[in-house]
Amino acid sequence: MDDARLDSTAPRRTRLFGCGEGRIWRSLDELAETEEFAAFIRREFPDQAEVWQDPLSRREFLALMAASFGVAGLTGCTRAPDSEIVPYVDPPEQVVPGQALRFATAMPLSGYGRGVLVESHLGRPTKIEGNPDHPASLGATDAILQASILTLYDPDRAKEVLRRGGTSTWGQFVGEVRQSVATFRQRGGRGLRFLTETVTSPTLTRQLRSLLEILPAARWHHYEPITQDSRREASRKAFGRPVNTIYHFDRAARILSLDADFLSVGPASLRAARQFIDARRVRAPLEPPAAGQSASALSMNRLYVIESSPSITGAMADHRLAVRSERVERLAREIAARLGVPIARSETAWTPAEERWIAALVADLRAHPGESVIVPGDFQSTAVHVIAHALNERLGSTALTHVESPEPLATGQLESLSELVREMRAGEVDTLVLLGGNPVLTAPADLDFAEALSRVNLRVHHSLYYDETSFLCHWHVPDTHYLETWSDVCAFDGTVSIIQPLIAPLYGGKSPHQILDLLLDRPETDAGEALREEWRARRGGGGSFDEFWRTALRQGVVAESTLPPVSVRVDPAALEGTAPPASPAGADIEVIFRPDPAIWDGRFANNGWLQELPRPLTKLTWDNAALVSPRTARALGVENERVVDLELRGRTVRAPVWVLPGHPDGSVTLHLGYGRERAGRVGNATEKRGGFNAYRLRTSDAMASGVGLIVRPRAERYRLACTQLHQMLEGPAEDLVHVETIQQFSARAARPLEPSAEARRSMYPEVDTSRGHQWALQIDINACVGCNACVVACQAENNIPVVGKEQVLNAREMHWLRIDTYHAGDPEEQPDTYFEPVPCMHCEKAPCEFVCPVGATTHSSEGLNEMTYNRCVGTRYCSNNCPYKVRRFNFLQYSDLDTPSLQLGRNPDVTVRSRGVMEKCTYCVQRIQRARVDLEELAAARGDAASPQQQLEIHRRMDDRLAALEPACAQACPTRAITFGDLNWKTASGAVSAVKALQMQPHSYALLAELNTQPRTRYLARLVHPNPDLVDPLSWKPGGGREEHPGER
Amino acid sequence: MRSASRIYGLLAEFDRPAAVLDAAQRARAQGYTRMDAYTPLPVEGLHEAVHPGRTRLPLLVLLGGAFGCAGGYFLQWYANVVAYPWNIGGRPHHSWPAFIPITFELTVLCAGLTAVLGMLALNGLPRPHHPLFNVPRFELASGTHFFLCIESSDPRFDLEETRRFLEELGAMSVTEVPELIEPTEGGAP
Amino acid sequence: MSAEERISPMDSDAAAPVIGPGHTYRSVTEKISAIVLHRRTGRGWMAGFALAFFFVLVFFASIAYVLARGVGVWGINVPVAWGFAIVNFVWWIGIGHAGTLISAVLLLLHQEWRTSINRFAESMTLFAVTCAGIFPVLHLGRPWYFYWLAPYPNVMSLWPQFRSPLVWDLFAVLTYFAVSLLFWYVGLIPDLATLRDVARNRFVRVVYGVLAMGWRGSAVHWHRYHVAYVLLAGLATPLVVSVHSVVSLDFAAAQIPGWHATVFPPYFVAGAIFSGFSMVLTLAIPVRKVYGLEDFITTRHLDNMGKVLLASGCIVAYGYCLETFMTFYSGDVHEIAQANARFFGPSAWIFWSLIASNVVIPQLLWLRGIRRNARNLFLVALVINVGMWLERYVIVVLSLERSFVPSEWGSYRPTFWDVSTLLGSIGLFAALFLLFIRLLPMISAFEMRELVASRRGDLATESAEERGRVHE
Amino acid sequence: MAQIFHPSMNTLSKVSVFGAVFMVLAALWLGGWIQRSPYVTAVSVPREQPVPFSHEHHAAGLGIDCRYCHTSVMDSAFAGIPSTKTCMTCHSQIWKTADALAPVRASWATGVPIRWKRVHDLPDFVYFHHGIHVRNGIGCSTCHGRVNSMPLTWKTETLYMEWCLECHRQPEKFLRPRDRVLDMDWRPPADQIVLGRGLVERLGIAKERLSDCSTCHR
Repeated sequence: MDDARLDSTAPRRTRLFGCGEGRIWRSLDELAETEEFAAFIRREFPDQAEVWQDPLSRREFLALMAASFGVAGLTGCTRAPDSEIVPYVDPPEQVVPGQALRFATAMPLSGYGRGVLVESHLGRPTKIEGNPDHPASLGATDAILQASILTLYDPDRAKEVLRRGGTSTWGQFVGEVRQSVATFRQRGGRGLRFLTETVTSPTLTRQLRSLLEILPAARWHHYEPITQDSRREASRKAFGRPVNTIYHFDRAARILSLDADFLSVGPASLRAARQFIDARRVRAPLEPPAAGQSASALSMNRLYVIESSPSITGAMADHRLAVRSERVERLAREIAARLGVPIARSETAWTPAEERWIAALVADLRAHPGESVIVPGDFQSTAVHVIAHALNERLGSTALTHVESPEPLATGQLESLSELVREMRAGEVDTLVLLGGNPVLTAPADLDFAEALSRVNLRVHHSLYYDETSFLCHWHVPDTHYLETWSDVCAFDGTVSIIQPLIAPLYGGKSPHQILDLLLDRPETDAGEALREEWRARRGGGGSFDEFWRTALRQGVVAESTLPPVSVRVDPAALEGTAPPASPAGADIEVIFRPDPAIWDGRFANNGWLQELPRPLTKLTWDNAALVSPRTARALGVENERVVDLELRGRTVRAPVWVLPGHPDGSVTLHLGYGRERAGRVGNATEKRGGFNAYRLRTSDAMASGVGLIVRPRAERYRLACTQLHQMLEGPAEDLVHVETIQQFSARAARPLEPSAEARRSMYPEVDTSRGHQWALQIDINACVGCNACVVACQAENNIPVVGKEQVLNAREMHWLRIDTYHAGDPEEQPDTYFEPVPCMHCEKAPCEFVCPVGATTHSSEGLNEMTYNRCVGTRYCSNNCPYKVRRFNFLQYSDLDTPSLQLGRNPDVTVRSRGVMEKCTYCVQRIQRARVDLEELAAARGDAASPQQQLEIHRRMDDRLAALEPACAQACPTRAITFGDLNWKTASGAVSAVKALQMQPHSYALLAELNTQPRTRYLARLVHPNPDLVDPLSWKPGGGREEHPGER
Repeated sequence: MRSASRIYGLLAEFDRPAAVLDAAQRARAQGYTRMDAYTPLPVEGLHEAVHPGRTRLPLLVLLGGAFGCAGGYFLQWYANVVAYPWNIGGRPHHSWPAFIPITFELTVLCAGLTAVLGMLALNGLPRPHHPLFNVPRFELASGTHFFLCIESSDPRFDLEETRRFLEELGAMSVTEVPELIEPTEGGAP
Repeated sequence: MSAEERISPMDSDAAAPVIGPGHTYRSVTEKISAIVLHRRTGRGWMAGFALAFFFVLVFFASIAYVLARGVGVWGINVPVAWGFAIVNFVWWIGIGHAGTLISAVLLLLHQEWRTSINRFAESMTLFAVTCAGIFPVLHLGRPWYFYWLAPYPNVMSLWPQFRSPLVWDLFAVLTYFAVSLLFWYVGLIPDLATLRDVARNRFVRVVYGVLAMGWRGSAVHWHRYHVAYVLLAGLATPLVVSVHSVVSLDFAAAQIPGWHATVFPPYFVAGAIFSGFSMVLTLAIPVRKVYGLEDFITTRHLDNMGKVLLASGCIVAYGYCLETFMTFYSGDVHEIAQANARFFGPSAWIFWSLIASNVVIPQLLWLRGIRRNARNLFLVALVINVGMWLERYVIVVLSLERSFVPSEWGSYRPTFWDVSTLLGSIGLFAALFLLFIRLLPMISAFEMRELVASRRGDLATESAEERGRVHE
Repeated sequence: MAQIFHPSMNTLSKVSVFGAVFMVLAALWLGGWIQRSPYVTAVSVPREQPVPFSHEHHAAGLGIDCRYCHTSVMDSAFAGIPSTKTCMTCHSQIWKTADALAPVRASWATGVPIRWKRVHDLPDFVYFHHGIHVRNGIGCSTCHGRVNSMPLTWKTETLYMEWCLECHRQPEKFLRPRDRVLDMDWRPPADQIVLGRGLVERLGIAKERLSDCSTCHR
């Protein structure tokens, strides 16, 4: 892995600062050596935890000795240590100790914002939820949103202003900047350049623009490694103006994705997932189906996916075609041409299977004009986007609209960066201010940004971490986390959210607004000032500003800021312009670059939750890998964990191989963002983990994919930490995931999937569950897109520790909720893929309970399988006897009890588990308890209520409270695949609870029903909607549709 | 310490188990009642000769076992049904089949303890100090030789006559067993 | 081998004697007590003890480390949450079964050949159970709370959960240890008295005197002693059966494939006897050689123990067959998948080497030549010891590696600390045993005297059968 | 051979063998006794505080309502400890110079909070919600004793699990009408059980739930 970083930047640094400065970089490296190693030993992040060095475990050791002798040990607790209570001196309003507050804000990622509600305990943000009022969230979150709370408390974030790597202060920085600003004013800003990531913040835009007015010769460039250039360029070409295309999947009956992973990538992915799944929900009427009951009553959209690298969107497809990236455009042209779009098709010989596939698709699309939509992928060429626009127009699709792009800069980002680099080389750049971003890592390799950077006299970097770029800059100013600062940001549709701080900057970070104010020679204020000013100006008169401001903050969106749809027409010239791509030599291998599903472009590399998050499909943690199809692996003579040298355009990296069923043959997928050198203690690549830096292969002519990769297998192997080694849906596993077509479903809608209650009668007397609340969870695997949001949400809510790669390698990961991923069909061909989230089943007849010798796991009167940590002695018998293996054990002291900043972020309502105790999903019992407090109050009120009307009213309020009671996983889920509730509850209108209604569905089933554990967690079968022209819907079976999936060539 | 002023009894020594058995039976026939035999190995029938009667030990063991059985079951019933009735995997609170193993184990444990402690108690053990140990040759009683001791507390005991009687039984030797009197108990007559 | 030579002229069909000819009360008594009192501590003993003690230290070090860092230092994980610790526990408990069996069952069956080996076996039982008892506590995530398994009134007003086989274990193992200890000690009392009287050194006399409790061999005492001893034997016999049955329930009561089998209790008991006897042989044969006890532990003993070994081995083999049969007969997909994983999976070699050492090799014992040749018998016994450990490994670990949900299938790799705790416990066992043979009579002297008496017809009540043997 | 042992050894040995059982039992009993003794529980041991605050004076003497200082006791998990500001509302007027109050004034001046010693401290794995207890009619004095007669505050209950369970198993024995929860002199009436049953009924308290583990441990 290592010589993937052959040219260590250290020598370059000497060149930068001259020999005089040599001391600095040497000391820096020493710092890197010593401190980071010390950190490993200090276990501030749990990987390679050396608990023996950990003072805590020594204390424990003595404690246990004391406990095992000594009479006081008899009850397991000695004299309680004296503790203190420290009240406020002057309490802030609305803060009630012991009660959480929620604030609305938004998280910007690649420029676009998603609205969130943040839970705060005594001023400490602890949990992030989606903002239902925000168009890009709709109340949902994804893994990255959930995990961003950990970045806030990350002890590795930049903590001080650094000058040439040496400690400095904000004050000194201000001083120096004010001087240079003065000089720039005289020069009209010549030689001054700004480099930002994608910006949509109105305030930041205004600040930059006004700065450029003062300094006309200064320039503003932007660059984002996961860029949407093809979208930008295509909209310019096709429509002549920069627009954002918004897809409304709830209106689409037929969807064709041209290599678009719209369910997980992009600023609107959460909304897309919600709408897409809502159009796939199928429910049998609760009363026995009428005679006329048929598939027509059960409608569902159909998704065709053509993709060059397996994605969760592909996994949800009814028909999936995995092809090399370069073939996508040719397929697109073929389809467009057949649908009557005037466009040159490329000479390609389609296999009979492909031919059938295309024909069926075209017929299906033609049959559904208006309600079909074609979605082009960000990682495809401009041409594909143009074609998609043309097709949608041709089909008169009503499932999409266009809005003005909220981005201030219309130029392509690669173009913008290349120009900046050219200027830097030409020595035209005297001062470069980098606001965010990490171009030294992420810029295309052929630009050699670092080298160009060394020709700039003054380099200022402003970012969260002291990263690869900061290392090469004279000044580094710590940025603020979005939960620490004032700002604003646009959603994909232009809706603006105000970003408000929930906590003062933990590490003295400064927001970009403050830096620009500084450059604008304005008095130093907190960013809030700049923001309010901007919005006073934008809003003009009418009504009280404070009112407007408060509403905007409370709702998390600025009223009426959503951009109106614009009508655009495709310029025919755009179609003529594009020429069919030359088909490359078939033999050589194609490389595909994708953002990592968890750490994105690498900016989240130091986030332990994301690092340890099993990636969708691969289930890998802590590393990236060279993903190849089984057939390609065989052709190359490599297998899992084999290390290979990858060479593209003369650049080489060394990577371990991971074989991924469903990957197109003849190509290799590399995830970006790994192999970091200065990410932090968690993210830095070491001998044992941290992956390889795929950016080193990525060139400006191969940003998303490129042909001509050379793969050279090596002798050695590299261990990859995968959390699910057996993924084939066969043998004993077959019944774990029920999949059927909606035709099959409606054919047997009345017949349940399970043996009758009679057949499942237990030898033990039934427990009376007719009284009180009886909690249950229903997971709709038809709605689960496997995005992992629930997994991280659970981790955040329940203080679940990160254990590190070494422990994951030994199958000791702690996630209470895992997403099992199964492949059906021949892995060599294109197998189907299914996701199945597995939390604790909370069995009525729980096998874990009766084996516990101390009664640490018991059954509550409300059907919860309770795990009482403080009673647990750690026999692990319960885990052995759990058929679902959902229990997790603290084999070592995993929870970090020493790092103060991490303790701030913990959920105070959940015990932090110590070494040696078992833990598992609790249905978020702390939330149930919180709800119960309210419900009991209401119940008492209802008891007192005089009139039936009042009682009914209170009953409704109880309904609402119950509806609001969700475990973290359900709350986070973008597709509402998880439903929680009370089986006994009757609403004011006399209806049963949502979860009860789902459990009565004919396709509701329990895992391993034959064991008769009678789980409270149940599943709804996955339903598919195949094209009858391609496969008979009634004889269809999982993986059986294989022959309809043509292999590559 | 003071020399033996009171006699515990007369100790006759034999070299074969059969001999001591024979002697004991003859002594009993003679009307001696307070006597005991000491042998390095259990000799069948000897105890009837020296001290007829059956031991109460089996009864004690039975009682001990019964106590363990009842107590064991009660313990579990009380703990899981009365004290803190948990719902454990939908099992009844009173899961009697699950209570059997421990009930059994406790039965055996209590019975076993009773057997051993009872045996010791009835035998008056531990008793590290005993007048017989005053006789130097008595140390052979745990190794190679067989002894019969007629105690002075026997109504028919008469130092001379009994000695003669024992010698007639063919004892290898007959020795007086002195009983020591603690100085604190004041002088003997 | 001198014993063999001595008996070889006799026609081999007649049973060899259970004690060499020409022994008197004195010779027996002196020979046995001399080993303890007069014989100088041999170099071999010293070397052996030094080695054993080194492993004892390894054991303590490992325990300290496990307590300090947590059971995570072992290879266990999810799904394989039980590893070496439990394997060792079951193995040692199994070994600990020969003692009580030989003492109690054979006593009730009037097998007089037990006399010269029962002390051995009982002591070995105690030490094995001691080793076994350490692991369940050590394997806890929070060992310092082990006493929560015991019922006692506390300020939490909480009690153990008596449906759990682990609580049954606690009671079974403690009871077994207590009863075995009593049995062993009661058996020792007369011999302690002997040592007390034979010893010359005052300190030694005091020590043995205290332990002997003033035993003086009174006929009345002997009577009660005998009654108590027989009663204990009667109690210990069902106990010995129950203990390993309860241990087997740790698995049989659980529901995962490979554990949930009704055949477990009987075949665990058979396995226990199997491993117990093999361990007795592993110890007795060398000791017999070193201390020249060939005429106390004669070829007759080896022969008989070989036969018991063979018998119990066959029962165990039957257990394996039945388990496999039931697996496929049940038609349970999970059970069948489990079986296939065992036979052909990545760890199949473990399973097959277990079959080799527990089923195939013991068949050699059909040959008298093997049974009556100390060296061969010793080797077979060694193999069986290993095989029985492997059996427990297969049951515990291999079953856990493949449970119901394939997504959670896993594998288990032992770490250094797994191995060190196992070796350490063996060291502890060896050390205790060496101390025993140095400090206590390893053969029951008074029972040997009974043998002598019956051979010499010294007893007034001697049966024709005994007189018959006298005239060999 | 001479005797090895002195006659007294007979008694000694008998006692040591047959008395062992009783010694073990005695040790266990002693353990339990210590565990429940004030040494461990700190019951009725007044706690020294940085400021010698007297509930007796403020609550009984001046008749200040509990909720004046413990603001969130009715509806939050945490009863709330008065901020320095709360103290200063009065003590900026009265006892302005009292030495005893110097720490309060210092805290107000410097903004450094006062560090009170905890009197009622539950383990971190116990989740206790004041609000729900008070609202359902568990009086202050039921758990805290007659605080209004305490010059320095002390515990009147062990706060052991066994103690919690007394009430969680039979709430009817302890419940009072909601309007009497602050009543320090409340004595259970003769018909407490009847009253209690009525309250349990009316408040819809699911008794079986009260001894579920997750009611207090998560």
